[in-house]
Formats: sequence, structure tokens, C-alpha cells
Amino acid sequence: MNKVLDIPRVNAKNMTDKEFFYGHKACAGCGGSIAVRLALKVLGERTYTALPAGCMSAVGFIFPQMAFNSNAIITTFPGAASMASGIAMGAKALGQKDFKTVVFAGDGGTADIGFQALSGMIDRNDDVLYICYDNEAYMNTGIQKSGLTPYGTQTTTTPAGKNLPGTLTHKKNLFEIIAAHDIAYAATASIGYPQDYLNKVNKAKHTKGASFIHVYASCPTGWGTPTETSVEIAKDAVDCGLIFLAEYEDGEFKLNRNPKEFASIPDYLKKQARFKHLSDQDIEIITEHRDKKWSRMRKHWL
Amino acid sequence: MNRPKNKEYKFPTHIDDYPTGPQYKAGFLPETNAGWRKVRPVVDHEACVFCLRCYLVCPDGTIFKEDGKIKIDLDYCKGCGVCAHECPKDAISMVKE
Amino acid sequence: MKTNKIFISGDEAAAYGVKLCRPHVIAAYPITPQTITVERLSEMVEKGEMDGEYMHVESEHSAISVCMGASSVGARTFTASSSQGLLYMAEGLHYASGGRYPIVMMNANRSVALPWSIYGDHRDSLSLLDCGWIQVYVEDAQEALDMMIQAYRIAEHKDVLTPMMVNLDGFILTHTYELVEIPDQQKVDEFLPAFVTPNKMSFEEPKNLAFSSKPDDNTEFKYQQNQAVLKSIDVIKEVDQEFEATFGRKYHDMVEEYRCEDAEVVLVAIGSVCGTVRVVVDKLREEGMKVGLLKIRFMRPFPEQEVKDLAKRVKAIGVIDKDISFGYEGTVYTNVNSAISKVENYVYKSNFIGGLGGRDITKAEIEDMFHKLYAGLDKSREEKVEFFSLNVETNE
Amino acid sequence: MKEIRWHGRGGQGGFTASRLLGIAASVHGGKHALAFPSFGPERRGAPVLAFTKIDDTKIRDRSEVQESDFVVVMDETLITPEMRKGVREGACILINTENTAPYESVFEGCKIIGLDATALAMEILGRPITNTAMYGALAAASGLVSLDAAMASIRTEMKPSLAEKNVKIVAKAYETVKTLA
Repeated sequence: MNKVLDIPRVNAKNMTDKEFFYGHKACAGCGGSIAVRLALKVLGERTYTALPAGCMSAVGFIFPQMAFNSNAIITTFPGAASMASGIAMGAKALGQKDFKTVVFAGDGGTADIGFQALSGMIDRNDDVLYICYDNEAYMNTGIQKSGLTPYGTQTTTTPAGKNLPGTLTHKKNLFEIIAAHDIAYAATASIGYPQDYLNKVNKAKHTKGASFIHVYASCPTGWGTPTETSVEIAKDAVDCGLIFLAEYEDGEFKLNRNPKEFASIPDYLKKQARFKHLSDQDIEIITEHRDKKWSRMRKHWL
Repeated sequence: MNRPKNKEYKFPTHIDDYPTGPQYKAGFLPETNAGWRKVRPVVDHEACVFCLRCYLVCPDGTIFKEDGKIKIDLDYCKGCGVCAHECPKDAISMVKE
Repeated sequence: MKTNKIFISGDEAAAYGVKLCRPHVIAAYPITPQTITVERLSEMVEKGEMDGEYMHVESEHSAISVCMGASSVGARTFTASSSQGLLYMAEGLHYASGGRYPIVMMNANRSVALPWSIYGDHRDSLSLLDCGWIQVYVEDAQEALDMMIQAYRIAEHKDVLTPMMVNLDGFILTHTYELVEIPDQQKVDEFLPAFVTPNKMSFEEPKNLAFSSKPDDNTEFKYQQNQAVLKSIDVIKEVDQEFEATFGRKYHDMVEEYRCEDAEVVLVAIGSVCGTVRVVVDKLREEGMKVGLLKIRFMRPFPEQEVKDLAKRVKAIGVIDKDISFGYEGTVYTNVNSAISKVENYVYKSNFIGGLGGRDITKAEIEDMFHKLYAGLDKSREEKVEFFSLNVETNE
Repeated sequence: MKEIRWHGRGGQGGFTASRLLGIAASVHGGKHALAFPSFGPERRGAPVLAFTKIDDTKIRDRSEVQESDFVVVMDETLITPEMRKGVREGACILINTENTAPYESVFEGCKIIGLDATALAMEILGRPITNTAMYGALAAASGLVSLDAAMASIRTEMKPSLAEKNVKIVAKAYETVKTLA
């Protein structure tokens, strides 16, 4: 694998002017489309993109409007990783060189229904970059709970009411589960920190074999936030410590951002309709969960 | 402007006009998204310092660089306002269509 | 003269057939009784006898997904499965045909749980008759090998571009060893051109594949897909003729009629049981009965014309089904019956359900079927769907 | 058509013997053959069956073997009265045993030939793998395949080092049974 220093950085000034995800029908202010768009600009023209059923495929390929300006294909919902493996393997078998295969899958498509195929892809170390854009619920089908929906979230299948505070479970530790495969490169990111995300995609681009990025991507429709705050809210999530920025490389975890003090969790939650109902007690549960997680990460990842 | 542009689509009149299977030219855009917009971004080039924050975070990629200035492809801008909200110099304002 | 005949199983014959076709990517998940095929292919890859890549997937769903991915960039692909595994692929099977990816698959026909059974019957593939794949059923190991080669020609034909499933009866064919001639590689190379498709992603001509269509267009895509499968009827014939000219063996296109010229009573079947029916037909012919066999090779596209042609000439048709669509009848029978209903003359019909979960179909039972069909002719037996090999009394 | 039934335990090579016979008959004998195991998930040690069908013309009949012409028993501890079922009157039964007398009542109406295949295998192979000895015995008793074809089938199927030992076993077993007959 290339050393980080050898890889020329990609930023807003030097990245390609070309747009590869354009004219799509995503909701205004869609965080997922920022994640897809930026990654494709880093990866460049010689890219095969595979997307399972989900928002990004639903909004990108409505015949005859083809919003991917490079090679792209919709996969079955559970088969994104394996179809991408097939693309990478097929192109290699045909003698193609200098190309990248990338998956963009949502949290449900990754942590739930697509997980088996993803695990197989990493196990085989297929030359695929898998990017999970996490908007914390099944947004394409109308905001249902996924394995990455956090505690207390109101979704259409975990309604909050007198008896339940919405979602009862915490997010799966997706990043750690992926790292446990001993993958060559994995990272977490947020569209609230776009340069950090660009760097990580760039690193993954230059990783031979399987790599994985879990990028936090806001959904104004599902979260109940104003469209213009999509990037800000994704930054807030990092600043209050509910989302962390980390990498797993050469068998080691690395915490990229370790703030002395966290921003306020209630401030982050109260900006979003999906958390409006939370009681102080619920917020306490969320805070306690964050603190435990961070104490573990600080102990082992620093 | 280095991005797909709105193209005319000829509706098939014969079955052979359809592609074999679901496959079509990448980046073919017969529709615009301008109709989605209630407000539009307007750039104050005096205030703009060309930091490219807006270019980076636009969900639709409609902000582009031309002659050292920021331009917006209003065919595909949905008016979400992320650019204006993220601008450190308040150089973009959202005005009613 | 040097003969290239070896004594191998049906599973191995399939593997040899695939090897000769030089697929770029093979992806499969092991399941009894398909395993020998994928084991042999793995060995062939390991020994460098073939250039393709073998991908060890973690499930059948991924096997078909890998094949679709590889096909979507223009690679020739192969997978193999059976029973529960085939059903686990079901989503991908529809996807592959709709996507027009001409994947070739070997299916080792096996019963479907519950109760669990590793033995053969046709429930797995027949329950997926509507998934848009071309389905062929073979009778012996040689036909299995030869149909692999034919399958790529048919599936990849520019007017077809549809995946194809080659079905071998579990154990009865997959695990039975027999003499098989291995065709010459050079001849296969000449017979089978490189895979070319407009339906792929490339850096020269970037495309968006597997898109969604609105109600305005969806019917047109489905019409086109149906036309492609119908068109394969001509291609199947053309390929079989050319195959005979090149390799000296032919399989009679959509169906094979055995001693049907002057037959009054005919049994219709698919797969390996056809062999046993032939033996019984020979015996009864010697006894003076005008009986015959219609071996249906392709269940999709369905040989409607051939069945109609036969129905115009005979008095009774019985269908052996190694499956039952619960609450109705065997799937082969339903399809045959639909074709028969389109001819004017009356034909006595009956459906014999058996061979389920690996139960043997004996010559005596087949003989009995012919007698029952004759009984239908003199009205002493009504048309019916009958489980012919129950070991116990029933309340019927 | 001749039908042969092989009795052994999982791991004893009964199915290999059924295939060797098929190879000898078809590849080296110009006839047609089918060889198949009793289908199932039997594990090492479990009683298992294998079958060979041999005919002068292509074998179309895919139904199970109903009336065996030859039965080969590689392990005499497998013999029960049930074993007589599906055996043709006058069939030939080959048993790996020092003494066939106890089995005469089981296989009434059949011709029984005994061969101490275990001793033969131990002598040449140094291991009690009896399948090729019983195969040689069957070749001799049945005349379905020539000794040359039987030896050729071993060389077709096995690695050279192993093949030569087994060719010896087949030849010895063949000779022994010919002498008996």
C-alpha cells in the first residue's frame, strides 16, 4: 500500500472539474449525494460504481435520465458488495488496469441486508472501495429503522409515544465490525468534515484490495432539518461526539479527532424533528452511551 | 462547464428504439431540476473570496468555477441553500424565484 | 484413432464443458449435489488448465451477483447451484434475465425443503420457471457437457442475451459415472466466438446499467425480454445444427420425439427419466403397443409448437412430473396441457406425479402409466393428476 | 445388461471399484457402463452400496438396480439376510472371506465365491484396502472385463506408484479366482 505522504492530496482547488453525479433526483440538501459526488470526483473517470436499492440508486437512474456521468449500475439490495466484486474481478479478467470499483450503499443496505455480501467481499479482499453513506434509517422507503438507527430516533417503524421513546437500540458498531475482518483500510467520516472525507476516499483509492468508509450523511427529509443545514448538522454530530472520525490501517485503530470538550448533545438533537420527543432521561442514556464509547476508544485507539 | 448538460430525448416509436436491456448512456439528462426551486442562490462576487466551500458541499454539484469566479448551473440547482448557509463570507444569498 | 472418451460423472462432465468455454469468472457456493462440478473447476483453475478466475463467494445470492457484475463489464461467467441455493438466488435470477446478462448456470436438480432432502426432483428449477431464464433439461452426462457449450452460444446470441440454466438430475446424473467424449478445445474455440454485448459498462462508452423504468417504459422492456426468449427458439435450432456439423452429436432442438411417428399413446417427461421411458417404450413396442416418448428439453422457451404437433397425431398424452404445484398439478403438465388445449382434436391426458425427493421411477411404474393411458382411451379411466408411487394406502 | 452391486463400508473404496469396473468395460472394453454410489450422506464406516451397469449398447435405463447379476461383498460383517433382496436367481456372489460356508443359506440359489481379499491386500499393499482385490475377483468370475482391461482401468484411475501395487493385487485375485472356477 502507498504511504499516505506519497498520495497527492485532493481538495476543492485541485480536484477535477468534472461532475460524475449530476442531474439526480435526490431531495434538496441531500447529504448522501454530497458523499457520492465528492467520492466520485476523487476516484475520477475510470470508476465503476455499484449501488444497491436505496436513495442514491433510486434518484440516479430513472430512465432515460442517467445521473451518473461515468459507469454505474444498480445492484440487488443484498448484493451490492458481491456485484462490485464481480465487476472488479470481471474487468481484471478482461485485462483492464488502472480502474477502481466503488459501492455506495445506505446504512440498511450495508449494516443489515447487505452485510453478508460485504463480509464476503472483505474476506476475499476484493479490489473494491465500499462506502456506506449513513443517514441512520431506511430513507428511500420512507424512514424506517435500520441497524444504524441510534437510540431514541423516531422513525415510521419506531414511532415515539407514551410507551416507547422511538428506537430502543443503539447503532451497531459497524466500523469495528468491519475492522475485525482485518481489512487493509477502513475509516469513518462525515460530510460535515468534507476535506477529511476527501482524504480518506483518496487513501482508499490507493489501497489495493478491499477498503471501507463509513460516512455520516444527513437527510433533511428523514431527520426533520432545514435543507440548508445538511452539512452543519453532520458537523454537529461529530462535534458532540455521537459520531467519531477514525481510521483502521495496518491492524491499528486511529482516532483522528479527539476534542477536549464535546459540543452539546441536546443542542444537536433538538435541531432535528426525529429527536424532538426525547426526555432528559433519554438524553442521559444517549450521553452515557457516548461517554462509554469514547472512554473505550481513547483507551485503545490513541 | 465540465458537466452533463440537458439533452433532448427522442421518445421511442418502435420497440427497436429501446436499448437492449436496461442500459443507457452515462450522464444523459433529458430533464432539468430547475422546477424544484423556490429560492435561488445569488453570488456577491465582491464579497466572495473564492474559498470554494460552496463548490465542495453542493449536493447537486451545480456550482462551478469559471474565470476565477463561482457560477451556478441553474438548470440543476434545487435551491437547497447549503451553499449560502456554509459560505464563511455570507457572499451567497437565497432570493425568491 | 485417438479417442478422447473418459469415464466421468455428470457433475464432472458439466465442469469439462464449462472449462472448454473459457469463462472469465466462475462464482459458486457449494451445495449437494452440485459440489463436484465446482470442485473440479477449482482444480482446473489451480492447475492452470483454465485462465478464468474462481471466486469463493459466501452465498448463492452473492454467486449470482458476482456473475452479474462480471457480465456487466463484458466477462463470460458461470455459476452452479441446486435446490435451496437456487431459491436463495431467486432474486438474482430475475435480475439477471431482466438485466440481459447471459450467465450460464448448471443446476443440479434437487428436492426443496421441507422435509429436508438432498435427493433429486424438479421442484427447484420448475418453481423458478418464471424467472426469465432459458431452461434446458438433459438426459445424460454427454448432453450435460455438450449443452454447456451450446448454452453459451444460445445465451450470448445478440438477439437473445438471456441467461441459461442447464439442469441435471441430482445424483441420477450428477453422481453417475459414464463414458463421455471430451470435445477438442480448438473446435470449441471455433464454435463459440468471444462474448460481445452492447449491454455493458466500459471506459470507451460509459453507461448506466440496471436502471429503473417508469410505467411509461416498463412494459416495453418486458416485451423485449419476452421476444428475446421467444427468439431463442430459432437460435436453439441453429446452434444444435451447427453443433452436429462440428461435433457429430445432435439433441433435436426443443424436444426429442422417440418412436412417436405412429404412436397412439405418448409419455412426456423431462430429464433423466426419459432414458428409462425409452427402455419401456422399446419393450411395449415389441409387445405391439403403439407407444412413444416426447422428451421435452426446453421448459423455457416452451416447445408449444412441438407439443401441438404431437397432440394432433396421438390419442393420449401422459406427463411425468417430478414436482407438484400444490393444490393443482405438476408444472410440466400445466404447460403441456396449455399447448394441447390449442388443438382441435380430443386428447386424453393424465399427470403422473412421482420421483419426488429421490424416489426411484421404475420401469414397471412407467409401463403401468402407458396402460393407464390406454385405459383412458376406452373411457375406463378419467383424466387426473395422480401420485403414482405412494407406498401407502390413501383416502382417495 | 448386467448389473453389479457392491457392498462395503464408507471409506473402503466400494464406489471406486464400481467405477474401475465401468472404466474397464467402457474405456478399455468397448462396452457401455454406468457406475453410481447409493446416493446419500453416508459417512466413513457406514454400510454403503455402489452399482455398476454394463451393456453392449448405450445404457438409457436410469432406474435403480433391481436384479443384480453379481454382488460383491467387501466386508463379510455386512452380510445379513436382507442382502438376498434384489439378487437374481443364479447370481454370482463374491465375498471377502476365508470361509463361505456360513453365507450359503443367505444366498440360496446363487453361486458363492470366497476370496481372502484382506490377506491379499495386506500382503501387497500393507493395508486392508480390499476393493481392488474384490474387483479382480469379479473380473475373473464374471468375464465382464478382461484382465488387461481391469489392469488398464487401475492405471487410468490411480497415480503410478499406487497403480502398480493395485495392478498386482488385481492380477493375483484374478488368477486365484480363475483357479477356483
